[in-house]
Amino acid sequence: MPPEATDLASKVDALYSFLLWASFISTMLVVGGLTYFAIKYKRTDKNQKSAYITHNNTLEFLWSFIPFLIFMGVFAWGWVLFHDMRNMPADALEVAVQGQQWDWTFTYKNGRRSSGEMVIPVNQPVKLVMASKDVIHSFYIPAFRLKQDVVPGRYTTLWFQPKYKGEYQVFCAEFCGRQHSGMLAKIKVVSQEEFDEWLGNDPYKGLSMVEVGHKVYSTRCVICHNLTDKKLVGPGWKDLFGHQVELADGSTVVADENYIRESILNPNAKIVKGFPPAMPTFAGQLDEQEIMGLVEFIKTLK
Amino acid sequence: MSLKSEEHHIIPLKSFIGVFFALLFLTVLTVVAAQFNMGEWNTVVAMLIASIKAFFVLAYFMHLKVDDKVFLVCFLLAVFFLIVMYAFSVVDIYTRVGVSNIL
Amino acid sequence: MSTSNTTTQEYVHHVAHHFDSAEEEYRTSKFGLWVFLMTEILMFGGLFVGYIIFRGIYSEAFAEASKFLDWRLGAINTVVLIFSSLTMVLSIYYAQHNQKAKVLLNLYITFFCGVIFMCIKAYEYAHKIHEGLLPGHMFHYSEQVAAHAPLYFSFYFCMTGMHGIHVMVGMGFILWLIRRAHRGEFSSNYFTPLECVGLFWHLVDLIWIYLFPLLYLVG
Amino acid sequence: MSSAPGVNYLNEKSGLWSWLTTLDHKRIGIMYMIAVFTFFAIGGTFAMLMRWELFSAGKNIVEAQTYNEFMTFHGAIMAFMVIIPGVPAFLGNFFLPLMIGARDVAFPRINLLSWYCLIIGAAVAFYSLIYNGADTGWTFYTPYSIKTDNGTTILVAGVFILGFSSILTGLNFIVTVHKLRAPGMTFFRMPLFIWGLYATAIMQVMATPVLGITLLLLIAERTMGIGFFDPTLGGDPVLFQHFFWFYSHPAVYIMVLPAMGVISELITCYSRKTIFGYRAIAWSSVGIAAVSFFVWGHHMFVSGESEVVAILFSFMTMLVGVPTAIKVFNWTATLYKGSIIFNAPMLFAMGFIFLFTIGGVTGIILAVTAVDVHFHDTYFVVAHFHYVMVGGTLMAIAGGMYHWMPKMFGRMYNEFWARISFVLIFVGFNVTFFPQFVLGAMGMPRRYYDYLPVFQPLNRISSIGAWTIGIGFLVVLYVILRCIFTGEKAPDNPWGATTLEWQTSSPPPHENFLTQPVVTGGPYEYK
Repeated sequence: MPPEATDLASKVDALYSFLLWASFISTMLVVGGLTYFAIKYKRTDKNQKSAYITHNNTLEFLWSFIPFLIFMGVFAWGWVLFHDMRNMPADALEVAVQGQQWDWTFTYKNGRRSSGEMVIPVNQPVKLVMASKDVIHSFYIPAFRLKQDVVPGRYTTLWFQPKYKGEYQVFCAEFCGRQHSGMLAKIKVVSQEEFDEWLGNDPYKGLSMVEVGHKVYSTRCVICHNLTDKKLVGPGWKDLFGHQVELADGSTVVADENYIRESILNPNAKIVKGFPPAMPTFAGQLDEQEIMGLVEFIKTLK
Repeated sequence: MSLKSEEHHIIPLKSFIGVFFALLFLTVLTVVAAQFNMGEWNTVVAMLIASIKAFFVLAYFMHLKVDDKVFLVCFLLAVFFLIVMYAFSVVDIYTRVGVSNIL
Repeated sequence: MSTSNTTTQEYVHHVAHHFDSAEEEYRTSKFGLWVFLMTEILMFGGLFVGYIIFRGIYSEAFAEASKFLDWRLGAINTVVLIFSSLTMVLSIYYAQHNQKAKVLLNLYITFFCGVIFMCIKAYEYAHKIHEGLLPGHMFHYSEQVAAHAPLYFSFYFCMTGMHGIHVMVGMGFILWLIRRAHRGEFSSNYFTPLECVGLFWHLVDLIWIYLFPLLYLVG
Repeated sequence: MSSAPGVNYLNEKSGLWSWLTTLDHKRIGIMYMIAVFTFFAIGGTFAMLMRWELFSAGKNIVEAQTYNEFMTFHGAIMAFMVIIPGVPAFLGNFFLPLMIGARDVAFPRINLLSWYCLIIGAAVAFYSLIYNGADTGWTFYTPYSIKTDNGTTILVAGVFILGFSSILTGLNFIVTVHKLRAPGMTFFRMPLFIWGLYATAIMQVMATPVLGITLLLLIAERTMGIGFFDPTLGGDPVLFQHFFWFYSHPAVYIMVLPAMGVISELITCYSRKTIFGYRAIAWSSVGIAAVSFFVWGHHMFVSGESEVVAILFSFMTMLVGVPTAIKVFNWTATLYKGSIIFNAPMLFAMGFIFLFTIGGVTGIILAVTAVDVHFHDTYFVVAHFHYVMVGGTLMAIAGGMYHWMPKMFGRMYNEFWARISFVLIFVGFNVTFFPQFVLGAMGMPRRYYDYLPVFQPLNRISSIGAWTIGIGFLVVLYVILRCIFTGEKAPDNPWGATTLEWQTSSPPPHENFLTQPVVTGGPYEYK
């Protein structure tokens, strides 16, 4: 099990280890009994008679009631922890999480947006309000022992309070299509000061247009597009700019700034030949600076 | 050996006619009941009347009254599991938004 | 042995080899059919559960959408189906009393009621398709309607469509019964197919009895 | 009409047409065997391909899209075409009438119709492979199953037809058990295999129609966009999960209950001892069938269902765990003071108990809400249900196959190779799926085409184990073929069992019993 990073995780681990031990003991009881009886009562000669025992009420009652008690105990213990998981603290730091086919985007109260990586302060409850743009995803953090499906059409919530600084892996746990296994993200838990400083600054401060484009590519587009000319999900970007592109409806068009810009904001308008219309729209998610950065970045790919 | 010979009880003709008129009356009743706006109660009343009609169709037209009880058990099992499916799904949907504190 | 007045030679039903008696075959067939009715109830039940859940969530949209339905046609259809249930039961009753002519008469009436029911349904569907009150994405009604009205019509078309298919299948079976009745196969000794198709037809009527108030008489 | 000596159900008529239009439950059972084993081979190949792809991180042999199709078809074929029809339709069809002293099932023509539903449904489902595949997983969760534009509609239509095969078999068994038992055979003198099939038949008949309507609505959703499960139109995807799992949890008990019935037969026959707690096992079969309709929500603890109903489902799942535990304890107690022999069926039965116990206890771990939040949709769940399905049902099919082959084909199987097949399957199974418990605990999600390098070593072990299972089942196939064609003549009752099917000739005549058997005592009177 990955090291637990929240108090709740350590409680879940305690319950899990009890369950593990109880399972191990009961399996050993059954398997031990099985092998012992098998060895002891092996058939010695052809017509060896066996005892005629049909049932034993007290024994049968015991091995029904005792498992029942254990199950009820474990159920109640689970209930207590489950209630803590679902009881959202009132004063938590709220982060809006948006799941979209094959990447995660995090938006903070002050409008700061970051994709693929969420930075949060240590020892403070954080509440995620999650929504999905297309299909069901599931925000899963093994280190916090937490998971919550992100259902399109409504909000689902999840809360945790990390107690150690560090970087924790996030998976998508509900099958959501081609790149389901690539839909990963990171949670960086930092000190309060670092967090305030990170929250305030502009992510692209001091970066040139091409570097901004490269940063946007590495967080949003890398899932489906290669920098070579090889196809991944979408077409590769090598010497794309300024060259003829053949579209699905047979016509060809020059890949200039407007073509790239339109493909970002309204991808289904011009679909390249041989590709499914699988690209979601990024309208409203990339601001003007990021789109211009992407265009510059693509220009450099010769 | 003919089926009729053993005590296979056959429902008399006039009870079929009686059930038919009862069903007609109940249909009219349910239509009339729908005119008054009783809010939430409309559905309950409509379902009640429909269930009475269903009882008549089941008991007389489908001979459940005279046949052996296994058929009735079949029908009740089917309806019971439907209610279970409905109950658990509805409990889920109506307790979803606000988390009621159950501890 | 009862003599049946009209048939030339007495139709003797051949009991399958794995049954001990005609009585056992009769009871087994009816038991099998009741288990089948169980599956029908559960299948329609799924639709009813879905409908009641969504009516609970979007009650005002469903109430407004149900105004487009003409409850009078629904009421006529209910009466038609109840009457056809009566004639179906009578056909069994007369078969048990070896009156072949009356069996045929009632079967024809039942079939004819089925035809009337389907015609009224076809008229209602044509009216809705013309108006554009179609399910889900295909909904293109002229004026503005409540947000989730198309969902109501999805349920309307799914439930009445599924029920309509079952009415047509029932009518097919009644034609099969009419053909066998013409050949004089049904008598007090053997009327199992009549009773089985009868049970199926009554179930179809039973489902409509619940469909009518739920869809037509909403709030 | 009683057969002349030497004429049995196999050689009384010959030619393909006599098989394809047979109404004899034994021949239909054999035809189900051939169909189920073929589908198992196909589903197994998909499993081998998946394990090959997962041998190491990154792309091995196929793209992500193709892997997702492997995963979908492995799940759909194994669930709907192998394990659900497996024991009831193959072993059940053949032996239910024999074990209750009947001449045939209640509705032979419907029995043949359910075989054709299986074949037509499978043909439609496989056509979707050619059309352009389906990649939604065997659970078809919306709205992804609505949005993906490939052969999913055809696969869903195929599974819809397969559902009828299951319903009709269940209907046939319920009526047969109620109406056609031999004189003197009360409900509590029926063999426990029949109790398992009876409880399964109730679930087949009560749960499968709901899957039928759910799949029909999904097809309507994909073709006409009716919007029940599509959030853009106000529908609720979680409601689809409720409808789907209302069927699918009883379905997993449809898969395992008949297997438990087979194990009860094997344990009592090969320890030559009366079963311990006959009534407890019989009642727990029916108990599991009843409670299985109340527990489906434990598949959806994190899907967005409310906390109240999650607790309710967790409580009901604990209840359904108790009868399962009772059964395992009763089997173990049956061995006490028996006279046990370790031929292949008994090895498979004991293998079943070992693997099914691990499957059961991990099921309880998953039933606890707080722990399931971590384990849901990870490889822990994959390991759990493979322990219960492969370790349970497939071991029971292999064990039942070996146990009853003398009766079905009138020939003995080769004991040595049968034990080799057990060892290969048992070892291969544990090597494949025990590491997956650890992978799940480490947090590797399910249905992943590519995984982080930290998961690679355990995935390699698992892949090696998977191919061992593959070899093991090839050996089983070798033993079966060798037994059918060159096995030596089998006596009527090679194992000295006491249930009715061993009192007729092997292979049995067309009408099962030359003289109608009368039952005087319980099914397992080993005095």
